[in-house]
Amino acid sequence: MDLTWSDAEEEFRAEAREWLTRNVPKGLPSGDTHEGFALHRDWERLLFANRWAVVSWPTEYGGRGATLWEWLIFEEEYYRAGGPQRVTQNGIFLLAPSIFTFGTPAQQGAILPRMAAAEDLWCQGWSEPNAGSDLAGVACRGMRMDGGWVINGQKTWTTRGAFCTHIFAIVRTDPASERHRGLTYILIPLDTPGVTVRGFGRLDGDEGFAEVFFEDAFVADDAITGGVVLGGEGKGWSVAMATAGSERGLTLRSPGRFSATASRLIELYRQKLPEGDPLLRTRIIQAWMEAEAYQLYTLSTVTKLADGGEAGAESSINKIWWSELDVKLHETALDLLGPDAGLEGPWNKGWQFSLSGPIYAGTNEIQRNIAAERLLGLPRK
Amino acid sequence: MDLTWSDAEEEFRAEAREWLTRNVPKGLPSGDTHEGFALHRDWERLLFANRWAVVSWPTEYGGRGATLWEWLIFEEEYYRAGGPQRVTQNGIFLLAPSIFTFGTPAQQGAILPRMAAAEDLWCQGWSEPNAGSDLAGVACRGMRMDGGWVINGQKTWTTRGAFCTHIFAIVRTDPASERHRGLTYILIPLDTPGVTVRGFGRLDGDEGFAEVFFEDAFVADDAITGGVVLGGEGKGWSVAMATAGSERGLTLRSPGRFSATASRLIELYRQKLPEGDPLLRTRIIQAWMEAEAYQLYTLSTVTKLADGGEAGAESSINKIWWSELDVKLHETALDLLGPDAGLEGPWNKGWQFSLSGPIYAGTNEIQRNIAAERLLGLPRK
Amino acid sequence: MRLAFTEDQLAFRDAVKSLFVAECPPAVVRSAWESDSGLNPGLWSKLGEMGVLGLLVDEAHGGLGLTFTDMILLLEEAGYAALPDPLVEHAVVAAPLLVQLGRTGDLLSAAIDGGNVLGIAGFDMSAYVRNAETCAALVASLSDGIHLIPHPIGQPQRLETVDAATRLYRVENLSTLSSVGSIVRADAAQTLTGLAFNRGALGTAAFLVGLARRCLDLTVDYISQRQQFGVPVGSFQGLKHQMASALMQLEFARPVVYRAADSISTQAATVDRDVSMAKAMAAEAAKLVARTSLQAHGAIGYTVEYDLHMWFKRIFALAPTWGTTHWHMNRVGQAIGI
Amino acid sequence: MRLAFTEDQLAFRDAVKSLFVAECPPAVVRSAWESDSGLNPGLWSKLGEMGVLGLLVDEAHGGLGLTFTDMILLLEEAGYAALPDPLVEHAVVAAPLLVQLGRTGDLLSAAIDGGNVLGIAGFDMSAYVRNAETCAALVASLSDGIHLIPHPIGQPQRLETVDAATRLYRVENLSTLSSVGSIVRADAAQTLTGLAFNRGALGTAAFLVGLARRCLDLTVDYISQRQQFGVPVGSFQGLKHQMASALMQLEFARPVVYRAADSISTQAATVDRDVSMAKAMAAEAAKLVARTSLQAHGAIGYTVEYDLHMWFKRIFALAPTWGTTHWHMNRVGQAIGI
Repeated sequence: MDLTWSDAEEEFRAEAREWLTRNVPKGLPSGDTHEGFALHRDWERLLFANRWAVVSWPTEYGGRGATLWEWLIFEEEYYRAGGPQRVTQNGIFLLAPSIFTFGTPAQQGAILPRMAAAEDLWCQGWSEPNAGSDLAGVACRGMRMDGGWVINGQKTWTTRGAFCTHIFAIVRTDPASERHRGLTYILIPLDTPGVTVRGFGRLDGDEGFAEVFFEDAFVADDAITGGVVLGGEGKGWSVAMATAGSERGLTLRSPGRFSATASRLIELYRQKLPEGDPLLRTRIIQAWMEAEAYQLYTLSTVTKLADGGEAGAESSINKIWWSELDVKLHETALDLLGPDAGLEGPWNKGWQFSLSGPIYAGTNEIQRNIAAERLLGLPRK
Repeated sequence: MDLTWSDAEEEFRAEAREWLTRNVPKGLPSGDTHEGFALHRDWERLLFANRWAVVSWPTEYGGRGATLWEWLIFEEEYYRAGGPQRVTQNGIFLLAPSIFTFGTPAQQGAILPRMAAAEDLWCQGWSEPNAGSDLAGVACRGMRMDGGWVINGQKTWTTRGAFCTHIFAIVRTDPASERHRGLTYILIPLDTPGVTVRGFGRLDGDEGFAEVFFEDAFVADDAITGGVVLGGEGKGWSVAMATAGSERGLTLRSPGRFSATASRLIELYRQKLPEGDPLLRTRIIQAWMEAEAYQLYTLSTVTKLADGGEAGAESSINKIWWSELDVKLHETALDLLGPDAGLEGPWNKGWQFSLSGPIYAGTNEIQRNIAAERLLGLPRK
Repeated sequence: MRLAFTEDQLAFRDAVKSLFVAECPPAVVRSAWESDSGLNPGLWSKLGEMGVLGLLVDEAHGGLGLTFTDMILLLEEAGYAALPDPLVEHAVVAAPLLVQLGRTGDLLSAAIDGGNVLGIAGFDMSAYVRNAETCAALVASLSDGIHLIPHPIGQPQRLETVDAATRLYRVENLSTLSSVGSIVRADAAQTLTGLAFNRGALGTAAFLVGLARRCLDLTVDYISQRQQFGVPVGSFQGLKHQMASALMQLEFARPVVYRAADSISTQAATVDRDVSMAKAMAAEAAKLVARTSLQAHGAIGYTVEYDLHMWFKRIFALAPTWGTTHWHMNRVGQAIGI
Repeated sequence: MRLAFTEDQLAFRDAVKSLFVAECPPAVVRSAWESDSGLNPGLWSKLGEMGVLGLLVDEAHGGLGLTFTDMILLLEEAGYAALPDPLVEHAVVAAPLLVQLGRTGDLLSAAIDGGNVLGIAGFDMSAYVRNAETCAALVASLSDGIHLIPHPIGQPQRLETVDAATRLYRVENLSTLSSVGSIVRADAAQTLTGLAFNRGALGTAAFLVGLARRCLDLTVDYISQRQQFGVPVGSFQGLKHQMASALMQLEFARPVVYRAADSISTQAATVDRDVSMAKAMAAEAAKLVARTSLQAHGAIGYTVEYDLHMWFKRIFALAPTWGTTHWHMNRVGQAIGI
């Protein structure tokens, strides 16, 4: 047990804090509109130019080769400085781990630096109208042709699909296959002829979702240098599950984000109720403790990872915790605002965003099944 | 809408209150011990002698032919006066409704008055080691012989079985049958040779549970005047479900009990925290509101019944509500007691008793299934 | 003793429900999100024709002269339809006030017929005024009494609301505008304001119950047909249990709301307690139902293309108005002596 | 940065766990419910031999001279076993106090060896004294300082406790008894009492975590084999989701408890906050686990013939001791400036 940071880590923190304090843009609009997204892309490019976009990546791809501890420190400083949600996150947190694990050197070289630089902007093409929680129900088809693939079908709930340049999709390449067999993980430029993207409104009305339609879209093998198939034909399920492990695990939701929200909540309480209110105070203390517990749980997970272990099925309760915590933090803020809660504002926007947490990245119902079966060992049937 | 009581009802209330105030025994010990049970039986006999034991029953069986409204009033006054839980309740609330519906006039005449008078004391013989929530898993067998039945098998979780004189049991009389077919509802004197009763401790340590073993126990057809089979051979499931409707419904848990507990909780708060405590106060207000809501929900159900309707599947949420409310009322009291909560005392005893509520009479999980499927119409599979 | 509605009350409820089914389907609610006024004058007139808008106004002044008990189910149905128009403010709060204030002329007639929309200020613990731009007059409870402020209501600034069907405005210097029509002062005003607050709070409670019932219905429909893993998602026990818990909270709030209507109708001594309990329980039940419904839907519920969000947002927008749950529970506590 | 235990700490934990498996099975806990003293002298001596009882006493005085971080997992295992003997009071609170008070003679040696049982009073926000009849001496924090009261401790009256393994007594007039051995006064006493309180509260938090882990294990075992409707009841999603929620609360409380142990070991400035957060979260998680476990078992859990009740009752008995959740959350609030 050693809950102190090393001198080197403290230096890293100081450097990050200094840069972020000076550079984090204030009052950036939502990244879920065309105009807003462009501003967020600029911010991502500024991060990249200063090697803050992907600190834990090797330097050759634009990172700093930072340790997991340094990554945590960076995230903490990022949110403490008021940094916005990362519009590149589906690329750098979801796709990239799979590229590192399953990509060929050629694919890694072609994809990762441009992703880090926010030149290529990646969205996720997994869900379909009839394949949500049940990902193995994917029906979108890919047919092998000479020199490439012909894709037909539809993806949906694609976050920021309307603003991205590329999609990483799971398609059924063996038409005779069922469930999780016969799926392939394919990387597709969205400007491929036959691909149509239609943005539509998320809960807050911003165009943060998209449907992506494929009509005889021909994806040439060399549409991406190194090839458009990741991990091999028919290996889509394993690649996706590895990515899902990452999506549902540590990397997507860093504790710094919730600690920063908890701090802002405390500020709001002081400002709105200087005379105090015992009930709301208790809820704020509870929310603060839960954010702190999330931080500590993460430290314990990172210790395990640093020792060569794996996060494993614990990712399930990790995801339930942060997503329910995020809702609680924002609901407490709305209750602090009282009748003003119904007005548009950053807390309400944040609350609406938080409501997606228990749904996406594996619903919390799915996660509770996983926790019960894999952590507790309860019988599947 | 008319939320006032008639003059006649107010008179009934006054009479009940006057008698109960003078006669309710103070400081009666638990009815789940031999000594305590005897005292409770005396109290039941006093109630009967004054025609308060079963107010809603016809006068010929010892009741007053009271309306449902008057029954509610009686219950309210009974608990307001501090009356104890009724040790006869499995007879008068569980078995009796089935006797009224399915019994022959001879059975009704033989069973009901002695039950009301607490001369015969009835316990329930439904659950078995392998048939709890899944009542259709009953394995206890009844074999038809000349002039009676031979019973073999075991019942368990029989409340106050060690102190009762009779048991109403569900046994499998068709050995080839499965699930809910081939079951028969049989009334058995516990002094029948071959019947052994072993009492054992409930959560609070009192001997409130019993196992009942049947080893070639011969139950003569005339062991009960009018016959030992209720509702006909092979009809056990329908009779039991009608009884279960009553067990899970209105009659078992009158609102007066929870309103009385809420009032005592308010008293405890005033006494323990005269200077007030905003958090505990809020929980008490919440508990009080829920007890009041239970009262109003019951009034609305009784209105429906008085109009000739049925309680139906709404009994499911009714049971969840009162049982979870009872736990909440007592947990709030324990939190008020702080470190003293761990000492034996009436609130702790009441809390331990309340914990059985979400388990017995159909677990709250079973009830939530019923509510989801029958009230909301969600698909069974 | 009888906690149930009469045949007449149920028939009136059914008639109003039919009107909403025909004239206020989700598409109408959706268009109110984008229209300038957020109002549906045609539907409003029909509510006037049916007597709903003047239900609480006595017959001598052109109303139906009925009680809150007759009104409560209609408000619930308005919630079920997510009626964008300000039924609570207009018919439950303002119209009876006009009579109490002796303003029984054309303004009241038009209010009963659905020919205008009345606004209110200072009754609902809100700093904002609904429909300040379009209302024919504003009944405002200010520190020195109740005032009637005719259109135009100063210079209203529209606010961005999460529930976009509800038009909220900030109106500066209401008290200077009030000089044009102060009509009741001090003590009497306090009594009338208190009565109007209870009506508004309970009307909102009933509206919330209706909104929540619709959320449940939308959800049951969707999860009964939505298939995942080869079965309807509504057949999963984890979801069933959440839905059952939400239903239970809602079903137990309903008789509480109905009882409070009776308490208002009969001027019961416990009316403050009963209204507060109704508002607190209805608001919390509705929020639980809304959250559960969103989660049960999954991604589709999280889009503005699907209807659920309009009910969901209305619930969260209304729940803290007319006194927060915390405020109402405190009032219950005072009533029960703690 | 490293939030994990060393190989040595884990090995010590495993050794203590093995001892409890062998010497403190449920039957031993059960017999403590009925015995006069509620104590297991043989097991107690073995804990002494292993160094557990003197773990926090420096080597110069015969202890192991280790830190709270070395102790925390052992306390958790004691909870897992529902050890009836007063490990927290004796080894975590009293033994280090004897050294701090300069009482390093035979009493301390016996305490380290497991040859006696020490009692405490006035440190735990309780009005009662555990093992007042059997303890060799009582370390009592009273208004005028810390006192050491030798056996016999006045005229202790045994109290009926729901967790019958814990022997609680009321001792009248402690302050008059104290005259025999007052050893530290005023300011110094306040500091030592505060330190001892944090140790006791955190020791109790770890004990609660252990108790709750055992509840979960008992429940998983039972519902995995118990069949109803032709399948194990543990395969029902409704139960799975409740179990997953309970597990999550417990798993997130654990690193909080471990961090607080480090804060005590390193005398961190945030120690009060960290201990309070640990106690609050451990107590609430344990209660949720206990409730869920009882409900998941059904009727069998509701009997004293099955083991669960001993863990269940211990959790509810311990949770409000050493400061209620409410008290600890308030201390966290003060620390974070609200």
